[in-house]
Amino acid sequence: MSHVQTEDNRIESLERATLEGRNKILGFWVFLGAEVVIFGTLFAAHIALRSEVNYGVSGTEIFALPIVAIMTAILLTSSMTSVMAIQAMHRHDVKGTALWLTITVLLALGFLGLEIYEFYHYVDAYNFNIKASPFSTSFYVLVGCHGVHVAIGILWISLLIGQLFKKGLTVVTAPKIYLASLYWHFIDVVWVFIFTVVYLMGKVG
Amino acid sequence: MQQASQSPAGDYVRRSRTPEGSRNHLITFVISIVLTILAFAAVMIPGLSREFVYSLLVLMAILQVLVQLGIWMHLKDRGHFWAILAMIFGGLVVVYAVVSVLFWTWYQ
Amino acid sequence: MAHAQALGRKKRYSGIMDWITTVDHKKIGILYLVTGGVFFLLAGLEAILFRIQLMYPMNDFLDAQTFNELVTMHGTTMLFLAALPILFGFFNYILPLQLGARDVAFPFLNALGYWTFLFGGLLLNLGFFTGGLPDSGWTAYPPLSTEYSPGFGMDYYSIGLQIAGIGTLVGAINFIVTIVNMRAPGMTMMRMPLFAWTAFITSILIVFAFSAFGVGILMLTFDRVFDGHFFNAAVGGNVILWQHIFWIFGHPEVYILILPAFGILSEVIPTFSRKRLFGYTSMVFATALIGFLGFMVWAHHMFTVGMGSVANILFAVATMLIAVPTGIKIFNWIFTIWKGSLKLTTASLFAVGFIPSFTMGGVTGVMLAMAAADYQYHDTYFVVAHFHYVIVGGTVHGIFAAFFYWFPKMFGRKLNETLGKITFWLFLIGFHLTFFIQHWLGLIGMPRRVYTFLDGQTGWNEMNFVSTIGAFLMGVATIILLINIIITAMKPKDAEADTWEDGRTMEWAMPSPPPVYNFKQTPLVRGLDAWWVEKRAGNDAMTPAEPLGPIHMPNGSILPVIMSIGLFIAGLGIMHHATWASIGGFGILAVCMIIRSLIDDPGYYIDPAEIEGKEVKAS
Amino acid sequence: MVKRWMKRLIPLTAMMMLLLTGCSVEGALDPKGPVAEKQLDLILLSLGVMTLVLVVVFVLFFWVIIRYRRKPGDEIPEQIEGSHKLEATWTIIPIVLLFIMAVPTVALTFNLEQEAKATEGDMVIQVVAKQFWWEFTYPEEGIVTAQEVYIPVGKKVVFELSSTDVQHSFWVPELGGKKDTNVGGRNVNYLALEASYPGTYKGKCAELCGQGHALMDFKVIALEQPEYDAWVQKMLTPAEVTVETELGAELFEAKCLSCHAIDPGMPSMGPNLNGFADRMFIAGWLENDAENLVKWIETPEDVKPGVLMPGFKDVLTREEIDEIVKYLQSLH
Ligand code: HEA
Ligand code: HEA
Ligand code: HEC
Ligand code: CUA
Ligand SMILES: [Cu+2]
Repeated sequence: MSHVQTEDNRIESLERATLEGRNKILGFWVFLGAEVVIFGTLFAAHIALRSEVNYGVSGTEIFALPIVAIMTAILLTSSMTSVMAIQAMHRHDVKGTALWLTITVLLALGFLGLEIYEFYHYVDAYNFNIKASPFSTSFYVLVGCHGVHVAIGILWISLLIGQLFKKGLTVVTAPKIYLASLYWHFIDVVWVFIFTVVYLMGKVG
Repeated sequence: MQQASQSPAGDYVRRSRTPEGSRNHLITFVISIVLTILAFAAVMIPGLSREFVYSLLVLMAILQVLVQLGIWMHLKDRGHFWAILAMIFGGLVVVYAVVSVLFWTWYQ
Repeated sequence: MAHAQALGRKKRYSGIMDWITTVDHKKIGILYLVTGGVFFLLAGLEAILFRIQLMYPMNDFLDAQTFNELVTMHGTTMLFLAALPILFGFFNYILPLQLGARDVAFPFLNALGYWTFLFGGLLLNLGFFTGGLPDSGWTAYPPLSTEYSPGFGMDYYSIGLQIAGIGTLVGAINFIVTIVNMRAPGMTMMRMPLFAWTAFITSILIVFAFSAFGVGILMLTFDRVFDGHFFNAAVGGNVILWQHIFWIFGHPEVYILILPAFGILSEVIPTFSRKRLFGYTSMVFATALIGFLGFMVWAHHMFTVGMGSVANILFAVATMLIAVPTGIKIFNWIFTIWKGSLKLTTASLFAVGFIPSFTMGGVTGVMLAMAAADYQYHDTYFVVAHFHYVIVGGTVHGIFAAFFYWFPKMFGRKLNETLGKITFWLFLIGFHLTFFIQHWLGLIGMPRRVYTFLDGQTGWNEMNFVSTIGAFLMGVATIILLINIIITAMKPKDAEADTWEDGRTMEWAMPSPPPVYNFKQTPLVRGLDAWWVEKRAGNDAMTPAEPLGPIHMPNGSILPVIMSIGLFIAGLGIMHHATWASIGGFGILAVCMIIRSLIDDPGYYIDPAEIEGKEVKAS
Repeated sequence: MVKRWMKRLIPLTAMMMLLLTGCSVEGALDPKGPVAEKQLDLILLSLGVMTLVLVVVFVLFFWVIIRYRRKPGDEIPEQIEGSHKLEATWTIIPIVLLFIMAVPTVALTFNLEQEAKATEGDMVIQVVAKQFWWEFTYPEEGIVTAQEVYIPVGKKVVFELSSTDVQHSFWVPELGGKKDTNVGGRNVNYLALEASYPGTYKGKCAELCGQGHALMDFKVIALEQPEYDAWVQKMLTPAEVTVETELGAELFEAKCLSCHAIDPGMPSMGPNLNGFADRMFIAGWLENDAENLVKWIETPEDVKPGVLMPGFKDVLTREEIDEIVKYLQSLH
C-alpha cells in the first residue's frame, strides 16, 4: 500500500478506501472528460451534415420513434439499475450488487439488440447504409460509436460480475464496479443527446 | 485476495453507513422519464413550431443531463472538484466545436 | 505487516525483457526519451533531405511526390513522435521525483501508453518499407487526403496517429492523476515546481485536444477505408469541417509543445541563477491562462478559408491576447536572472538562449494573428519561420536544456560541457541562419510546401541556399551531441545527488540515478523549492513524513507490449480490409484486458532491511 | 558578447534596410494595388511594434545575462519573490501595444470583406482552381481562359473563387492577400483586388494541392482600359484556320479537343486554348515557344509533375506534334 496522503483522507466508501481506488475514480473522470469531447465532435459533425442526404432518405422519413422510445426507456432503466447496484455495494450486499448488475447487462443486451435491428431495418428497407450520404455516414458513426460503447460496457460489467463471485467485494473490485456504473451512466447521458439531437430533431427535420 | 485484508476495508464497512438514500436516485429516474416523455411528446404532437420544439428539446436534454450527472454520477457530492472541471472543460470544447460548425462550416 | 514479504515476489526479468515489461516510471521515461530521440533524428534527416532539394532552383534531387512525403513525415514525426514523447520522457522520469511520489498513479497504463505510442509511430513510418508515405501535409486537408490520395499513405497517417494518440491520451490521464493525488505531504498545488504545473496543464490540453483529433482521424479513416462521406464534397460532405476539427486540436497542440518547455526553463534558470523563480504565482496563472485561451483561437489557421469578417476579427483579437500571459513569462524569467548569480553551463545556455529566440517567434505569431495581414502571410515561408522560431527556438531549446540538466540525474554522469557548448553555438547559429531568412522569403512570396521554385526570382536562390546551410549546421550540432552522449556513456557513473550544487526541487535530494522506489521514506515538503528550503535550513536530506517500512512496488508486465501489437495488427487489418486480421488484433487486445482484469497484480515489497543494506539501484 | 550582439543585429538591420530601399523586392512588400498597400501598411505597423518589443526584451536580456553572471566569491543572492509593480507593468504595456495593433486589424479585416461583396456594376471574374491550373471565366463577356487573366487597371475586380477537385488558394502577392478556393460549390469565396498600374503580376497557388502545387502559377495582366477592351474583342473573335495550320487543326481536333476547347466561351476539362499564342507561358510558368510546346505535348509530366494531361510522345510523331504546335501558335 502506498502511504501518500491527500488533503482528503476521509474514508468515504469502499471504492475510495485506497489511494488506488481514488486514483482510478479521478482518472476515470478525466477519461469521461475526453469522452465528452469525443462524442461532442461526432455530434458537431452530425449536426453539420444531417441535412445532406444526397438524394436519399432523410431522418424525417426513416426514423421510427417508437423503437427509439423503447430503447430510451430500456437504457434509462438500466442506468437506474446500475445505481441500485452501487447502493447494494455500499450496503456490502454482494448478491444484491451482482443481481442488479446482471439486470443492467440484460437491459443493455436488449438495447443493443434493438439497435442492431434498427440499423438492419434502415439498410434493408431504405438502403440506408453508411455509404448512402454524409447524413448516413455521420449517423452511423455517431450512433454506432455509442453502440460500441454499450457493447464494451456489457463485456466489462459481465467480467465484473464474474470477479464479484470469485473475489467478493474488496478494495480492488469495488472501485471497478463504481467505475463501471459511472461509465454506464455516462452512456445514458450520451444517449439523451442522441435521442434528442439525432432522432427527435431529425424527425422534426 | 490477501491484499484486501491488509486494507482498512473491514472496519470501514462498519463505520460508514451509506448516507445516500435511494430516494434521490428514484426521483432522478422519475424526472428523467418525465423529461423524456415531454421531449418525445413535443415531437409527436403535430402543429408545434420547429423553433419551439427545438428549444424545448435542448432544454429537456440539458436538464436531464444535469440531473443525471449531479445525482446518479454524484457530481453534486463533495470531492468532485476535478471531475466537475473535467466535465465543464469538455463541455466547453464541445460548445466551440458545435458553434463553429453551425455558424462557419455552412457560412454563406 | 510481518508477512509483507510473503505477499508477492518480484518477477525478476533481466536484460531486454526487463525493458519490455517494465512499469517503472523512470525506465519508461528513458524509453520515451530514446524513442523520441530516434524519431527526432529521423525527422531531422528528412528536413535535411528536403532542404537539399530546395538548395537550388529547379533542383531534381527529390521528385515532387517524395518531397511532399518527406515534408509531411517531417512535420508529423517531429510533432507527434519526437517533441511530445521526449517531453513525456521528462515528465515520466522527473515528475514523480519532484512531487515526492513513490510512483505514478497508473504504472501499468503508463507502460501501455508508451508501447501504443511506439507501435503507432512504427505504423506511421511503415511506408518507408512498403512504399507510399503520407503526403498531404501534417494538416491532411481533405479531399487531398481522401479521394485524391490513393495508396496507403494517408491510412498510415490516420490509423498510426490514432494508435499513437491513444498512448498519448493515456499518458496524459496518468500525469493528471499523479499530480492531483500523489503529491507528498505538504506539497500543495501552489508549492509544486513549475515544471509540474506545466505538465499538469499540458496534460489537460492533451486530454481535450487529442480526443477531438482522434475523432477527426476516425472520420478520415471512415472516408478513406469505408467509403464514408464526411468530407466528400461531391455528395454534400464538408471539407471545412475537417479544418475546424483539426485546428481545434491543432492549436492546443502547439501549446502542448511549448508549455513543458516553459516549465523546463522555470526550473533551469532559477537553479543556475541561484534565485527563486520571479513571480511564481503569476507564472502559474499565466500557464493556466495560455492553456485556456489556447482553446479559443484555433481559427487563426483558417483566416483565408472565408469565415467572414466577424469570425476572423474575433479569432484575431483572441489570438493576440495570448501575447500577454506569454510576455509575463518572458519578463519573469529575465527578472529571475536579475540580481541573481547566473552560471552559464550548457543547460543554462540553452535555457537563456530560448528567451530571445522564442520571443522572435512569438512576435511574428502576433503578426500572423492580424487577420488582414495574415492574408499575405498565410501558407508562406513566413509561417514556416514563425513556427520554427517558437518550436526550435522554444521547444527544442527547452528539450536540450532539460537534457543537459537532468542527464546526470537520469544516467549518473554529466555530459561533456565543452562539447555541449559547441553544440549550443552551432545549433543556435544554424537555427538563426536557417529560419531568420525564411521570414523574408515568405514576405517576397515563397509559398510553403513547394518542392521547387523557379530560377531568376530576386533573392530566392541565395536565401534558400543559406537556409539549407543553416540546416546542415544544426545537423552537425546534433551529431556532436550524439558523440557527446557516446563519450559520456563510457565514463564511470560519478554524478552526485545534487549535481549542479544549486538544485532546488526534490529530485536533487536523491542519488543520481535514484533507486527504483524513489524516496526511501516519503518526504515532507515545507515550502516552494522543497530541497532548497531544506538545504537553507542546514539539512542534507529531505525530512521524512513517514517511518521506514516495506515499500510496495508493482510487478512488471508483458501485457502492454502485446496489447500494442494487437492494436498494430488491427490497424493494418482495417486499412487492408482484412477483416480477420482486425478481429484478431482486437481479440488480442481484449484477451489481454480480460487477463489484466481477472488476475490482480499483488506487486511485491522491498524490505527495509534491504534498503538499509545495499541500495537497490535502478539500472 | 559583441559577437552575439552582431549576430542578432545584422540580419535584423539587413531586413530593415531592404525594407526601406524597397526597390529590389517583390511580393507583399512591393504592392501594386490598394489592397496590398493597406496590408503592407498593417505589416509595417506591426513590424514597428514588434521591433520595439524585441529591442526592449533584448536589452533587458543582455543586461541581466552580462551584469549578473556568476563571479568567484558570489554570495547566495536574495530570494526575491516577485514584484507586483513590475508584473503589472509588463501586463499593461503589452495590452496597450496589442490595442494599437488590434484597431487597424479589425478595421482592415472588416473593410476588405466589405469590399469583396460584389455590387451592381462591379466586374466579376469566376476563378476555378483545378489540379494544377486555373480557369478564368468572364461571365459578362462570355470568355473562358486559363492561366493568364486580364484585368483593367484602376478598377475593382471581384474574383469569385471555387475549386472542382481539392482545396487551392488564390494569391497574387503584389495585388493583395490570398483566399482559398473551396470545393463543393458551397463556401464560394469572393476576393476584391485592384491593380493601380499596368503590368504582369505573378499569381500562385498557396495551398498544398498535390504534386504540381509548386508550379501551379498564373499571371494577372493589368491593362489600361482601351487595351483591355481590345483584348476582349480579340478573345471573342476566334482565330481562323489557314492552309498552313489545317493539318494541325485536324490533329488537334482528333487528339486534344476531348479535353481542350478553343471556342471563346467554352469551358472544358483542360484549359481553353483560345488565344493561346498570346500566352506568355505554357502551363503557367514555362516560356511559350515552339521548342517548349513540343516538350510539353510530348512529356507534360516533365514540366509539371502530377499533371492530368497525358504525354503524346508515343502517340503522335514528331512531325504531327510540330503541326499541332504550328496550329497552337496561330491561335491569337
Ligand atoms: C510551439 C509552438 C507554437 C507556439 C508557442 C506558437 C505561438 C503563437 N502562434 Fe503559432 N504556429 C505554430 C506553433 C506555435 N505557435 C505552428 C506549428 C503553426 C503552423 C501550423 C501549420 O500551418 O502547419 C503556427 C501558426 C500560427 C498562425 C497561423 C498562420 C497561418 O497559417 O496563416 C498564427 C496566426 O495567428 C499563429 C499565432 C501565434 C501566436 C499569436 C502565438 C503566441 O502564443 C505567441 C506569444 C508570444 C509572444 C508574443 C512573445 C513574448 C511576449 C512579449 C515579449 C510580450 C510583449 C509582446 C507584444 C505586445 C506583442 N501561429
Ligand atoms: C517539433 C517540431 C519541428 C522541428 C524540431 C523542426 C525542425 C526543423 N525543420 Fe521543420 N517543420 C515542422 C516541425 C518541426 N520542424 C512542421 C510541423 C512543419 C510543417 C509540415 C507541413 O507543412 O506539413 C515543418 C516544415 C518545415 C519546412 C517547410 C517545408 C515546406 O513547407 O516545404 C522546413 C523548411 O526548411 C523545415 C525545416 C526544418 C529544419 C531544417 C529543422 C531542424 O531544426 C532540424 C534539426 C535536426 C537535425 C538536423 C537532425 C540531425 C540528424 C542527423 C544529423 C542524422 C543523423 C542520423 C543518424 C545518426 C541516424 N521544416
Ligand atoms: C486528358 C485531357 C487532356 C488531353 C487529351 C490533352 N490535354 Fe492539354 N491539358 C490538359 C490539362 C489538364 C492541362 C492543364 C495542365 C496544367 O497546367 O496543370 C493542359 C494544358 C495544356 C496546355 C497549356 C495550357 C495553358 O494554358 O498554359 C497546352 C498548350 C495543351 N494542354 C495542349 C494540348 C495538346 C496539343 C493536346 C493534344 C495533342 C492536349 N493538350 C491534350 C488536359 C489534356
Ligand atoms: Cu493548387 Cu496548390
Ligand atoms: Cu495556432
